[in-house]
Amino acid sequence: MKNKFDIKFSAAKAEGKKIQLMAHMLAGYPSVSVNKETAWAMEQAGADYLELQLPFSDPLADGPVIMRGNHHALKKNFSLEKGFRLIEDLASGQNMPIFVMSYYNLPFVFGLEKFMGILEQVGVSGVIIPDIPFDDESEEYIQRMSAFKLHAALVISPGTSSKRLKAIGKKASGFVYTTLRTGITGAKQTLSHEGLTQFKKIRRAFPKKLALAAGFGISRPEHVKALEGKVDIAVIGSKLILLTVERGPLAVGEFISSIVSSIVS
Amino acid sequence: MKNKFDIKFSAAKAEGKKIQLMAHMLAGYPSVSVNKETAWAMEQAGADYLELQLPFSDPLADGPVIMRGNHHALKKNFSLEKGFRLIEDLASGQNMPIFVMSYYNLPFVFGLEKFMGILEQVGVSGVIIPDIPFDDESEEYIQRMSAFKLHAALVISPGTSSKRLKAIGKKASGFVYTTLRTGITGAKQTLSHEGLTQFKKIRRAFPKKLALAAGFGISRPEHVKALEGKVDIAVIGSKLILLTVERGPLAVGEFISSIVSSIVS
Amino acid sequence: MKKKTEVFRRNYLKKRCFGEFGGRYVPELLIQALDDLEACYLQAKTDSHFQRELKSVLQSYGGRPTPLLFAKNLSEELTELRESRKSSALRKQRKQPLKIYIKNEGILHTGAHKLNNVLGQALLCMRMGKRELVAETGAGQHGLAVASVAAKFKLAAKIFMGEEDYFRQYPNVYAMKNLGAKVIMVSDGTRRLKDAVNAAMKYWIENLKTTHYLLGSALGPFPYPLLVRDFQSVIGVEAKKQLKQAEGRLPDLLCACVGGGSNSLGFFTPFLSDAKVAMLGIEAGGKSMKLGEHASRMKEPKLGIVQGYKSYFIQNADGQVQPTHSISAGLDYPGIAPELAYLHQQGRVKFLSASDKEALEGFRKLSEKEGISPALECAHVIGKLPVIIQRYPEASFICVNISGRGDKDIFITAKHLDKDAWREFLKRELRSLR
Amino acid sequence: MKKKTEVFRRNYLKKRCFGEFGGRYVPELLIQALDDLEACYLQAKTDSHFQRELKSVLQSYGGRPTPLLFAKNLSEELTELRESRKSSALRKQRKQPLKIYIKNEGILHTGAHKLNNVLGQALLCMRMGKRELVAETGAGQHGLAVASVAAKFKLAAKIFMGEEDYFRQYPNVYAMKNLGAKVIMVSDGTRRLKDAVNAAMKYWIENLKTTHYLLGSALGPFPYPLLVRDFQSVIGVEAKKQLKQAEGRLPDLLCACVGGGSNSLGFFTPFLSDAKVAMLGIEAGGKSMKLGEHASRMKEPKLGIVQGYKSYFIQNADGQVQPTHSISAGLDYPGIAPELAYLHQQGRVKFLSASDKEALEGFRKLSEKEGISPALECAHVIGKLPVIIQRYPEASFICVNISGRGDKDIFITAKHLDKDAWREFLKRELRSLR
Ligand SMILES: Cc1ncc(COP(=O)(O)O)c(C=O)c1O
Ligand SMILES: Cc1ncc(COP(=O)(O)O)c(C=O)c1O
Repeated sequence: MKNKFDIKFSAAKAEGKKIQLMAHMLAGYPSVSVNKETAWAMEQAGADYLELQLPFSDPLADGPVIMRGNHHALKKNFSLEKGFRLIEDLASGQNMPIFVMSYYNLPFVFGLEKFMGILEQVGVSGVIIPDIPFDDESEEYIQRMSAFKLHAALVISPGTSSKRLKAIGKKASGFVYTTLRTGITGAKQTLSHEGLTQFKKIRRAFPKKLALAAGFGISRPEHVKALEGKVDIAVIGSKLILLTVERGPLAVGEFISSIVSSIVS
Repeated sequence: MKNKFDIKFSAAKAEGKKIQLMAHMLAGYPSVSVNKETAWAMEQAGADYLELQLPFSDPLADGPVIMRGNHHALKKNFSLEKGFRLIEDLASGQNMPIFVMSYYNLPFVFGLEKFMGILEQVGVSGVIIPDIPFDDESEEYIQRMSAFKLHAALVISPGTSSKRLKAIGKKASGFVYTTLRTGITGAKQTLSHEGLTQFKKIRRAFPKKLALAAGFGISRPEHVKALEGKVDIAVIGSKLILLTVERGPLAVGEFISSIVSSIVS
Repeated sequence: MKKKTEVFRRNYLKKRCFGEFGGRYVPELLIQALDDLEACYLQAKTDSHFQRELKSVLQSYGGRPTPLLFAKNLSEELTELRESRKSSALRKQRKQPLKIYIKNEGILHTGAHKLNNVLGQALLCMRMGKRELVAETGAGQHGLAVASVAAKFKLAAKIFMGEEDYFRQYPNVYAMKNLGAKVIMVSDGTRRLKDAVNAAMKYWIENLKTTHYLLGSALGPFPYPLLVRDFQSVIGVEAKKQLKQAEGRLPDLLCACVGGGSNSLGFFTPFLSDAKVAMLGIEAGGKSMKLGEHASRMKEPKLGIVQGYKSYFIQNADGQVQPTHSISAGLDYPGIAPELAYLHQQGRVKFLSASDKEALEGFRKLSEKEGISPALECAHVIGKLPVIIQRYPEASFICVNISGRGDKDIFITAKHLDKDAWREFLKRELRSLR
Repeated sequence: MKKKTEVFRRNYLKKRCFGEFGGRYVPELLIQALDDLEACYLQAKTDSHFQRELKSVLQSYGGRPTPLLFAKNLSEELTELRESRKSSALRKQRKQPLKIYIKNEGILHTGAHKLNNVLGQALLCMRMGKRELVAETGAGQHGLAVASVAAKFKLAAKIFMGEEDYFRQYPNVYAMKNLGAKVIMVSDGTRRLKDAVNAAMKYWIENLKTTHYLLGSALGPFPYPLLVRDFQSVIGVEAKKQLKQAEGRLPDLLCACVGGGSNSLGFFTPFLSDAKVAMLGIEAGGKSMKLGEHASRMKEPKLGIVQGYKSYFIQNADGQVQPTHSISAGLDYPGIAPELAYLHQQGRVKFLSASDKEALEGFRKLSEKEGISPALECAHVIGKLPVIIQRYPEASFICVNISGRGDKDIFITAKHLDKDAWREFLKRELRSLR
C-alpha cells in the first residue's frame, strides 16, 4: 500500500496545482463534534491535507492560541484514546491525507511502536513531531517511521544552516516543513520577510523531488499567494483554530475557499 | 545658714524618733495643684522629708508607675521652669526639708551651677541624682554641691561591695540612700530579703553619724516597721504616687498617718 | 518489535545525555542556539580568564565561599533521638555521636544557591555578545538572582512567572521590579513554574539572536543540565574541602532538597567518585501521595520527554504533565534533572520525600536549634532527619546543604505558624496604605 | 563659677570616655555589672583562645569575610554627573574617573553588621557564666541577630521592642519568635527604640546576676561603646585589606550611615590613623529639619547625658529627649555614639544628613545600578552620593559601607515605590488567611 500523501501529492503536481493547502486542526478543541464538522468543511472548501494536532500539556512550539486550545481540550478530558478514535473517524470519513502532529512525550509514554502501529493501521500518512529535532541519530527515527509507512515530516526554520539543510534533505521523508519565522505558531498580519526570502537557499539544499511545506503566521489569502511557486504546500494553523472557535466550521470553509479561489485566479 | 535637713535630722534623732519618713512626689503629676495639696497632706500626716522628683523623658532607675508619671507630666507640658516655681512654692509653703531628685541631664543641660544655685536659693536641702554613680571622681561633684550648701545624697544598692561602701561612706554628705532591692522603683507586696539583711554590712562600712535612708518597694506600714532600728529614714515612693493618682492627696495623708502611728505604737 | 525500539532509544541522541536521560528534544529552530551555547560553554570551561572572572564575581558579588557550620545542637538532639530508639541491649554499647554539618548557601547574595548558576550563565551570555536575559521563576529566587545580576552586568532581564506564583510570591516580584527587571505574568496552564518555563522558552525562540535563556535548574535541553550542574558544583567543591578540614575525613552522607535538582547536583557532584559517601535527595511530599498533592517524581518514576529533556515527570498515563503541590514554591516542579534520574537509576543517589508538615517542622527546628531559618525547600531535609538517621544507621557524619535562607517564605510560614498575629499585622499594614 | 564647672567636667570620669564624651552615668547598682563586663572584655581582648573562637564563629556562622565590590555602574554614573557639573574650562582637563567601592555587610547571616557585635558579646556573656541575653531592638535587625545567636549558643533571649516598632516591624518579631526568643513590647514613652533601651536596661538591672545586656550600638555606659566598636572593627580591618588589594592604596573617603554609630565606627576605626583617609557619617534627615521630623544629632549638636553616657542628643532646652523621625527604623535613635561625638569635635569625622527621599532614591539607585538592594539605613549614603562627591571634589576613590540588605524594609519601601500593587497583594494575603 502506497502512502496516501504520496499519491495525492504527485497527482496534484501532475495536475499543475501551483500550491496545495494543509489545514491544521486541534483534536478535542473546541470539541470532537466540531472537529468533524470542520474537517468536512475543509475538505469541501478544497483543502488538500489535514494536520491533526493531539493536545499536550506543554506544547513548546505553540503560540497562545494553539497552546490555550491544548489546555482547553485537556481540561475537557480529551484523552489519547479519544484522539485515536477521532483520527480513525476522520481517516475514514473524508479523503484528505492526515498528518498527526504532536509532541514527543505522547508517543513516547504510550509506546512508540504501539502508537505508530495504530496510526498506520487507520491510514494516517505521517507524523509531525516538532520536538524531535534533526540529528545524526534521528535518521533512526525516520527509518522507524518509514517501517510503519509513515512519513516523519521534519521541521526546519529560517535559521537552519545550509550545511544542516543538506543533511536534512538527505534524510527527509514526505515533506519538510519550514517555519516562516524563527518563532512559535500564531497568526500574524504580515508574513516575515526573513521567511519569504529563504526558499532559494532551502531549495538549493534539498533534492528536487522533496515536497516543501511552509507555515507559521499565514492568515490571509495574500499570504498563500505570496508562497506560490516557492513552496508546495502552505500550512494554515492558528488562523483556522481562531475561526473555528470564534465563527464556527462554516467560516473555516469560507476562508479556505477564498484562498483556493485566489490561487486559481 | 545651716542646711534644713541637718537641723531636722539631728532634732529628730535627739527626740529619739525610731525612724523618719521621706515622702516622694513627682512634680507635675498628676498636676501642680495636686502636688501642693499632697505636700500639705504629707506634712500634716507626719512625713519628715519631701523627695521631689523632676520629670525626665528617660528615667532610667524608675519602674512603670513613676516612669509613666514622668511621661504624663511632660506630655502635659511640665517644664523645668514650672518645676523651679513648684519647688519654691513648696519650700516656702511647708516645713519638710526638700530633696530634689532628678536625672543628671536636667542640671547638666540647664547648667549645673545655675541649677544648683537656684535650688540653694529657694532653700532646698539636697539633691538625689541616681545616674551619678559613686566614682573616684564624683568626689568633685559632692564638693561642688556642698559649696552650694546642698547635700549630694548618694545611692547604693544591696550589691555594692564592702570596699566600695567604705569609700562611699568617706565621701557621703547628708544621707546615703540604699535601695532595698537590686532593681528599679516600684511598690511591692513584700520587701526583698536581700534588702533587709544588708544593713549590718552597710552600717559597719559607714561612719556612725552618717544618716541612712532606704527605699524601693515600701508599700505597707509593716515594711516601715521592719526597717525600724535598721535605717534612719524610710523613703516611700511609687506607693504614694499610686495613691495620689488613684485616690487623691487625702488618701496619701491617711496612708502616711497609718505608718506614723504604727511607728509610734 | 520491542528490540527495534530499544535500538532506537539507545542510538537517538548518543551524546548529550546521562545514560538514557537528558538529550535535547526541542524544535529544530533551537538547535543552533543550543549549539552556540554549548560551544561557548565548552570554550569558557577551559578558559582560565573566564574561570578567574567567574571566581571573582562569585566572591565579590556573591559573597563566596559560603560557610560550613557544625550544627551542634541539632546533632546532640538527633544523637539522643537515635539512642532512645536503640534496643536496651544495644544501648549499652558506646554512644556514637552524630555530627551534622550544614553548608549554608543562604548566606549568598539574594539568599539562595541560584546565584552561582546565574553568575556563570550571565558571563556566558556576554561572551556570546548577547545583552538580554530571559528566565523563568517559581518562588522568585531564581528570578531575583537573574534580576540582580542583570542589573550588575547592565543586561536587560525578562522574568516569566506563573500567575499563581506571581501573586503568592509578590514580594519577590516587587524586588525584581526594583532591580529593573521586567516581570511577566503567565496565566496559562497550571499558572506555575512549569508554565513559566514554557513561556520563557517561547520568548527565547522568538528572540534567539539577542537573548540568552538563563534556565534556573539542571534540566531542560542540553547543554543546560551540564552547565547548570557545573556552575553549582562550587557548592560541593567548597564543602568537600571544608568538611575534610573540619573532621579530617569525608562525610558518610550528603543530603539536599531536590526541586529541579541544581543545588543537590552542585553539592553531590564533587563527591560522586567517593564511593563511601552516600547521597540522598529529598523531594516535596506535599500533603499526601495522591496525584496533585505532592511533587515527588521518584516515588513512582515515570519516564517522559517534556520541555526539551528526557527524565522522570509527574504525568498521567497519556503522558500529560500533571499539577503538583508543595508548601515550597521551589520544589513543586513536575520534572527532575536528567542527571539525577540517571544517578537514581545507577543507585548512586537515593530519594525520600518530606511532607509539608515535615518541612515546617524542619524550618522551626533549624531556627530554634541553630539560629538559622532555612528556606522551606531545604527545610524539607531538616524535617526529614529523624527518619534519615534511622535509614542510615551507620552514618555518623552527615552534611546537609541549606540551599537558601527562609526570609523569602515569611508569608507562607507566618500563615502556618503565627496566623492570628500575622493577620493583625497585615490588617494594620493595609490600613496604613489608605 | 564657669571655671569650677569645667574642672568638674574634666575630672569627673577621667577614664572611660572619649574626650568629654562617654562615661558611665548609671545608677550605682549597675557599676558592679559594668566593672565585671569591662574586666571580662579586657581579658578576652588579649586572650588568643577567645579571639580564635570569635573569628571562627564570625566565619562559620556569620559568613565572614564579607565582600568588597567595585560599584562600576554607580561609579560611571557619578563620574558623568561630576563631569557635567564642571565649568566648560575645567571640563577640558583630563576626566578623573570616580571609583566607588561597597563593603557589603548585607551578606552577613541575619542581614546586617549587627551580628558582628552580637557574636562577640554572646561569647562574653558565656565567659561571665551567664545564660540569658537581654537586648533592645528598633528595626529588629539587632534583635534578630541576638535571637539567632542565642539559639545557636543555647542562651535565653529577651528582646525589648517599642510598640511602634513591634507593629511596623512585625516580620522581624515573627522571625525572632521563631528563633525561640521572647519579644517584649514596650508601650512607654515614644514607644520606639529609645524606650526599648530603657526597658531592656531596667530588666537587666533587675536580673544582673543571670543576664547580660547585649547593647546593639556603640553607646550606653562604658565599656559598651568600646567593645561594640571593637567587635565591629572587623568591618574596617577587612575593608582596609581588600581596598589596598583592589587599588593598591587607601581610599580618599569612607562613608557610612550613622544610627547609634556602630557600623560607621567599625568601618572607620582601622583607618583613623591614616590621616589622608577622610570620613563621613550620614545621619537621617527625615522629612525636614524641624524638631521631631529628623534624627540628625549633628546638625546642631546638643550635649547631654542620657541612658548612661554623655554625647549629643536630640533634646529640648530643658534636656528632655525629643521624638525623632526617619524612614529607616535603624537611624531614628536620638543619641549618638560618644566616640563619634568626639571624632566630630576633633574634626576627624564629618557629618551630613540625607532625607527620607534621598534614602529611597539611594535604595533604588543601588538596586538598579548594582543589583544590590541596601537596607534603608545605608541607602541614605547612596542617596547622598551626588552631594558627597561635590563636597569632596578631590576624592576619587570612595568606599561606602553597606550595613545591611534591604529585604527587611519591604513593607516600607513597597509602600512608597509600589503602593497599589502592594495593597492588592496584602488584600489577597488577608483573604487567604480567612
Ligand atoms: C532555596 C531553594 N532551594 C532549592 C530550590 C530547588 O531547586 P533546585 O533543586 O534546582 O536546587 C529552589 C528553587 O527555587 C530554591 O529557591
Ligand atoms: C542595617 C542597619 N544599618 C545601620 C543601623 C544603624 O546602627 P549603627 O549606627 O549602630 O550602625 C542599623 C540599626 O538597626 C541597621 O539595622
